[in-house]
Amino acid sequence: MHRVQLDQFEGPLDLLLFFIRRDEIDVHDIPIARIADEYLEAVRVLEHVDLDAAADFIYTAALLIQIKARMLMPRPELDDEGEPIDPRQELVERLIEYVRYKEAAGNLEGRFEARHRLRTRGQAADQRDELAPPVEVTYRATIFDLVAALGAAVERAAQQSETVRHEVARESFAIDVQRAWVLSRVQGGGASFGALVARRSKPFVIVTFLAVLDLAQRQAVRIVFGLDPEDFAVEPVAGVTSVDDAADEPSFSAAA
Amino acid sequence: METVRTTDTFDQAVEALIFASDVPLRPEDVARAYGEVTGTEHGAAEVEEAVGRLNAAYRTGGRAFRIQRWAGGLRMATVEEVHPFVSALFEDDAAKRLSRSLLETLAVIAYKQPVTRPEVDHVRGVNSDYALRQLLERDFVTIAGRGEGIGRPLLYATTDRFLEQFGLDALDALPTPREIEDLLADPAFNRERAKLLAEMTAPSPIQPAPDSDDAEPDQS
Amino acid sequence: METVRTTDTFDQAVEALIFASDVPLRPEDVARAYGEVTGTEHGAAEVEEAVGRLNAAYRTGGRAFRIQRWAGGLRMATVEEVHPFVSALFEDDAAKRLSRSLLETLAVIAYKQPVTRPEVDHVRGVNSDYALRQLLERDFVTIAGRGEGIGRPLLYATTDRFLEQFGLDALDALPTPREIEDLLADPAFNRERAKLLAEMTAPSPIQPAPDSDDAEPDQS
Repeated sequence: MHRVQLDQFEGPLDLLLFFIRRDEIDVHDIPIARIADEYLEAVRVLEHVDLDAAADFIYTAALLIQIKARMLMPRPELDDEGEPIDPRQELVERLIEYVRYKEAAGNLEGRFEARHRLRTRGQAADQRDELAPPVEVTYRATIFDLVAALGAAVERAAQQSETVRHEVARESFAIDVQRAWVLSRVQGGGASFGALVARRSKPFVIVTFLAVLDLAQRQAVRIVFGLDPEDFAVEPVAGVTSVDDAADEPSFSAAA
Repeated sequence: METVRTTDTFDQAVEALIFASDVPLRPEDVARAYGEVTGTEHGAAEVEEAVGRLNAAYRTGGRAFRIQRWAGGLRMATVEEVHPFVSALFEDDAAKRLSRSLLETLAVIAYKQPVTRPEVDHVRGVNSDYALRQLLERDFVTIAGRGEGIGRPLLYATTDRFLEQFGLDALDALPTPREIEDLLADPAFNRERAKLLAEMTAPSPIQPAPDSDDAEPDQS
Repeated sequence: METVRTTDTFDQAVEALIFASDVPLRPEDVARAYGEVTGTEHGAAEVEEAVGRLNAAYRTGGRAFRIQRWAGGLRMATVEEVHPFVSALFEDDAAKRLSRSLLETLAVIAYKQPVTRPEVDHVRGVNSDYALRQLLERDFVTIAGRGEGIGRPLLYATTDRFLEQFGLDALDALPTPREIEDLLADPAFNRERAKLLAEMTAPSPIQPAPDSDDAEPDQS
């Protein structure tokens, strides 16, 4: 319960700001004792829940207690020029700076949303594609791109060095079996090919694909292309629940 | 007639280039590309004029897009009015929302750049590691070299893509922060907190201890 | 007047959807998206009519693009006449961008330099011949001498232009293996990869051969 509430705060400064705004406190004259106690209470709740997330809050709580203690000292500390130092000063400055960035963040959010109500041209609507299909995806390079590329190379190398040649059991599928299977799967109103073969082995995908083509040719199913260029839907044709395979062709199969 | 024909070709080329580009195109680049083909000399100002004519034509013709100026370049985008239709077909707006920690981190970097990670952490009072990584991955932020301090920490700065994605022409188009008093007095600042207020204040078992030594202004 | 207004909105929505789509849009999908927003019923034929009106307006308005029918869908593309301009810009643009394989090769050279081609190939797990030639051509990489091994293979290193293009003051401004780990830190970045990264970014075991004929300033 409380955790959900504290999760609403971006950090310790954000929580502190909440108390200040709630009580309409003058940020330049924070009643530290009261705020420190309230803050501590809020953090105590947090501590029960998630120590990791609490660390930053606990640090600030300690800072508040320290300021409170300094405020209680009978004689104020003096700076180089003999002026009394307000122990709250540094915290107030940080808080003010934080408030500014917080507002800036809100501002950016508004801009981002306004900007994204406008759509730029889609990537595919380009004559360049028709003239020369893109060979490689290209990037505008930054140092981070360089680092990411290095990461990718490392990942590939790690995979290669880790590769244990698993003896995969030989699987084989017969096209007529897959035809029946596809038909049974699409009877309810069709399915995308991607969904039909999701997480299946390569031979399964190949034979199922051949089975779908075969069924489409026999007009037992319809193949429908939609918005996804990498997938298509397989829809049943009313009344067809099986294909008569009494005729010619020998059973077609593929193996891993 | 000749002059009109030339203007037409120029405007058409400008339109085609801006249309075809995936990123904001600098007017200079448009002028140069045109000049390369025709063997003539052109400047950025001519491109800007052409963009003015094109946008005027879009307006009177009822076109659904305009040429915008983002990240110092020119880019075509749909007008605000057609947003409902566009979002009905491409339901990605929710996915594009940025978290508050991302926005805060981005704001600090945008205003303080180039800036190190410890500086960002200090301003926010929390570790910004995760948010920073996300920003790098989304190409809103990039590494801009190293600072001078101990260990020469990496410096971070915003990218052109940041400007483009936030509809800014240049960094100086960022609004200057308001005065602190205005901010804290503004009821719109943090309106969502008003809801939390009731929930959080009600069950608090510990009452504020009125320290006698503390000079507390009004309440006690 | 009412009817005209409706047609305008419809045409505008059709235009916006086709403009913004990443893939050729089926007229049915356009009609459905429009209907979802307005709560009215529309068919593919109406969309086709709108496309006819839009293309007519583009023709008379001298627009640089048309709506085409490709792969069973509608999409916007520039007209043939402006092709010289478009290709002039984008051929040039391609030169400014680096492909992933180029970046990978460059990254390996940057961290391991001076390095031989077999070493680069070994790290990347693929032949880097083409990428290396491209990098030499773009002057991001240069030949820095010969190694000691069999056949005294050529050694490669990055150039000043590389530093300049990536906004680096010096090579030591590149993130260290430790920093890279932080930047890429994700749970999947396991110990195995970290070890490889350290190996990969460690100085190359092959030192440039100090050719006695060569006047090499400091090191020897």
